[in-house]
Amino acid sequence: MAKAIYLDHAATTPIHPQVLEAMLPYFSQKFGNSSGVYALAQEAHKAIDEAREKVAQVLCCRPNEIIFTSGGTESDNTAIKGAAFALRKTGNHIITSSVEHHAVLHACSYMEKFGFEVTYLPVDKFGFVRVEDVERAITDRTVLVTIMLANNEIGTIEPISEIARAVKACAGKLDREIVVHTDAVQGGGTLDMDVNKLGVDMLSLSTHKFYGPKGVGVLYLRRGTPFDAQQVGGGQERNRRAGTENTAGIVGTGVALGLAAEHMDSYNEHCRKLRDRLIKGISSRIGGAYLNGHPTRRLANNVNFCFEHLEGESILLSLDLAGVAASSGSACTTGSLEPSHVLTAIGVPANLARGALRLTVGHDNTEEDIDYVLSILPGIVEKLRAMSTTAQLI
Amino acid sequence: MAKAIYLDHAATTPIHPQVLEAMLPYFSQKFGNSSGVYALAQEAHKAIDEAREKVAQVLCCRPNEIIFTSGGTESDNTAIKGAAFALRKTGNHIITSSVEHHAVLHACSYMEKFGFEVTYLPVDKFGFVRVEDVERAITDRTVLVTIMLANNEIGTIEPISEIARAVKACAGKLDREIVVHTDAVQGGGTLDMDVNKLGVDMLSLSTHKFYGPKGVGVLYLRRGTPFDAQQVGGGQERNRRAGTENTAGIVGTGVALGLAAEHMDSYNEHCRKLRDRLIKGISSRIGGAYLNGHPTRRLANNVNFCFEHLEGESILLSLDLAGVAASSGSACTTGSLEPSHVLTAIGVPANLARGALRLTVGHDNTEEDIDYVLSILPGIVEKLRAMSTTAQLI
Amino acid sequence: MYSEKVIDHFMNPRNVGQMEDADGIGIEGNPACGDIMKMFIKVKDGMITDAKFLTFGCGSAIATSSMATEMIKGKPVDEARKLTNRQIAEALGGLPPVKMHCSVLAADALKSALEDYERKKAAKTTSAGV
Amino acid sequence: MYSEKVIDHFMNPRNVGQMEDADGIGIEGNPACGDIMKMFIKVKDGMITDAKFLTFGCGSAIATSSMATEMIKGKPVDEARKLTNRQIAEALGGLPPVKMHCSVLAADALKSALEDYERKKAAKTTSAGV
Ligand SMILES: Cc1ncc(COP(=O)(O)O)c(C=O)c1O
Ligand SMILES: Cc1ncc(COP(=O)(O)O)c(C=O)c1O
Repeated sequence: MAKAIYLDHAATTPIHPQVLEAMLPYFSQKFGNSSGVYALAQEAHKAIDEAREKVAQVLCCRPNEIIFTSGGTESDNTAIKGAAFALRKTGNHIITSSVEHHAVLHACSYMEKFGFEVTYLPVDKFGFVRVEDVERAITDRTVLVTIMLANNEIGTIEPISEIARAVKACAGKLDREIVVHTDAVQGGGTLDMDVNKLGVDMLSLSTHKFYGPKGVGVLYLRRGTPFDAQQVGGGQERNRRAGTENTAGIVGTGVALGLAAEHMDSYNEHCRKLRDRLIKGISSRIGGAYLNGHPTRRLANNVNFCFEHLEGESILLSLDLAGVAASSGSACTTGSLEPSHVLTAIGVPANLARGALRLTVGHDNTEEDIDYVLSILPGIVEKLRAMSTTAQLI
Repeated sequence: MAKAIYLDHAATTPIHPQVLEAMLPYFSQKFGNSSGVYALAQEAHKAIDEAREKVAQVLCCRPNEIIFTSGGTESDNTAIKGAAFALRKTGNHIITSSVEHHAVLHACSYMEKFGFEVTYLPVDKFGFVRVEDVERAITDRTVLVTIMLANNEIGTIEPISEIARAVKACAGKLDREIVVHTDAVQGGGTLDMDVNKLGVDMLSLSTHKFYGPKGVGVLYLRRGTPFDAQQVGGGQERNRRAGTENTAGIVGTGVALGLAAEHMDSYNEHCRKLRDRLIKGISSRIGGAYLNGHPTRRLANNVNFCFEHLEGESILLSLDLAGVAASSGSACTTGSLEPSHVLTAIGVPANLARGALRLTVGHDNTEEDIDYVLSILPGIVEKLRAMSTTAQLI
Repeated sequence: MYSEKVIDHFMNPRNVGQMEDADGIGIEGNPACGDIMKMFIKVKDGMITDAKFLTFGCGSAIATSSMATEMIKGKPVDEARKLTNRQIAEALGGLPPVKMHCSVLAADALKSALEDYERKKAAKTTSAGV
Repeated sequence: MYSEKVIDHFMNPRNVGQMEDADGIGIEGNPACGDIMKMFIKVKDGMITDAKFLTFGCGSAIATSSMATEMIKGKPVDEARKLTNRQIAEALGGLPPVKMHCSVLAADALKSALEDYERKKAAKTTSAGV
């Protein structure tokens, strides 16, 4: 491969050198199990405490409201099951949106097996959930509202604080407890994460999305929120998530989130420039290319287009062979045969939805990278369209 | 600290240098999300496949029967919930033992909230579960039997293959499906893990117990075993455990388990020598010291004594200040106020149970280490007994 | 994920395009994945003298179309009829399991084209016989 | 986990042992954790001239016993009576939250010893008065 341009930062990111450096001592030297009495264990304990404080600082919450998990998927699953089971006696209704990540959608349908009913709210053509829709969906059986902070496919940033405020107002009127969770995995480190401004009770993060390690994540759990622990065993994480702590991963989470928060503005500025260059370039050079999501109210690093008469994987493969790593949507549905549920939800017709290309920029990308992509993409699209049954014949 | 002798290998182990070396490329270079189409992702995918094959080799099973998890606790929780919920329509009875790790005990009591009944089998004075007890406990509502392979506190090795055979025979007679799970976390890499010889349907491992990283584990799931996925979301691990894979951790698991299997005999031989030296030394030099567990049918690295008139933490603290890291039982109950449920189950009186000391040897320990411990321990015990109310007065 | 041969046939697909004077045309769509393949054949004296394709689909859909057309060119119709999806996949050095359905689609499109040819031939013979 | 002062008082506990001719003895056990502390005091002219302890318990149980005896030695009984568990913990540079109950136990044992002393004194006065 001549070039190597990585444009799939929404799927995962490389570990920042400073993060890895901070993690290294916890593999073979300070390897103690944090539960022990001895010095080696107390070192680990302290490192975990420090990471917890750093994360709490970024989220503007108390350290003991932070639970470390194995990633965004566990955080989402635990939040949804933990709150819904805890409130089971008061209701059985969950509200979510039709553009959530599968970690949320499938966790909600998991709850259906236990008698819960789930409302999957529609979204507008940009992918926005309407606050009125949330309000209207609330019933006297509602226990949980879970709406993502930003969409992983099309980058749409949902109005979470408005939604949370509306939910809390309705809950007040109905005199019931309704927990608000947000899957903030795609906003981790790039959006304001102040849980009080957001007004949420629970929030999920996944460390590998902000230049930290894979296999570790965060669940913010507001004090007093009804919650049944899901992973049970030893008393770790104050009995809310059992299991020997992944010390290195937790340390990495603290450092990575701290770095991201520190450099948030310049990082977003850097990404936004590249994003807009990509969007403008593709729109002007390629016909039959439609931008998915909102032009500006989207993640600073997210570009998502559908190309008429094309199929996503063949674009990805062509790009890969030209040294560019990209995605057709969420990482875990790549290779799946169905059109993206997100694109379907915003009204993209099935055939067009299959021609989706997501380019998500990051730290190491340059304008040259973008220009290179813009120089090869028109040729790729043209070549594939020349072979396409639908372009030629239908 | 002058000395630094680590004798808590049952709690966790340092990462083997070769394991860390194998992991390193997957942090910042080969960091791709394995679900992608492009080369970087396929590298990760391949590395995960290879790790899966290595683990399958050690367990003598098919690669696709291996599920990577976030650790022993998740493996135990997922096994128990996954099988019990899947068989919910056929029954609601779970059999386990009273000496299991809390990850199993609490996962079982979690199921009680869903209408399951749990039988906690007693054990004999060495901690052995009796096969007849298992047989007798089986009813026409039993769906799951979960008994550990080796005990984390006292090292007792349970007769799992006999138990599994007996369960399967009973299940055959009753013409029902009864899943057999074993928590093999403490036997990982040191006991024979051939799942067919063991006869189990599910088996849990935690990588940090065999010189691999924390925050990653294995669940063996025999083909055809009824199982409802617990962590849901993206289609990872063939829809049995969602979430972006911890590539580095999974690679580390493959290498660590492979190394352990390769050197199993010499490692066990090394540990057994040190273990027996410790047992002999303590028994002969310290009065009022009682060995917990069986003298020989125990893990090669496990020593566990109770000392009359002493309290565990004060021994640990004294040892720590002399440079020796040890535990009073399972890592996660250290610091808890209750006497160990395992010691209680084998009939140790409450007061004596509080004076427990677990020493678990490992790779880097030497005879000199053992002799050092044997040289200081009698003095520590004597000094503490001289202060002890119970030794002096009662 | 893909073998070198798949990549080669994806990047440099053989026989792409329409055929104006085709003797047989087959079109197959897989509703499961939305891929659509169209194959054209030219037959002379029971031999397939030319083959072309158009495909809307993933990398392996394109590669299997390309390979299928290559495999039947210059072959007698009777032999072409026996071509299986496995043979196409094997000729490509194998396909990932999730992509085997592409080879099925290619084999089906080819079969349709051959059937179309037979039908047209029968029609011609009949009309000629009248 | 433990402050340096806790470690110091654990490793070099002051005033360990029994006291044959104690003026007051207090024994307290915490059923929650099974720790047992026994404290002995010697009083002369309303001043605590000596104190000793025995403890079955964890590191902080030993350290708090040691510190408590140190803090009351040479103090008037009236002042000793006012010693709180917080003061003991503070004098040790703090205790981990899960270990605060040890300081409670130490304060309680001390209180018992003082009460025992008062009781004995009252008994003596009474019998002397008879
Ligand atoms: C919005 C969103 N939620 C949840 C997840 C799940 O995170 P992970 O795969 O790290 O478990 C992801 C990413 O995969 C995501 O983008
Ligand atoms: C027997 C046993 N089971 C389960 C576990 C849980 O493993 P982990 O803490 O790695 O999740 C442990 C160790 O802590 C153990 O010893």
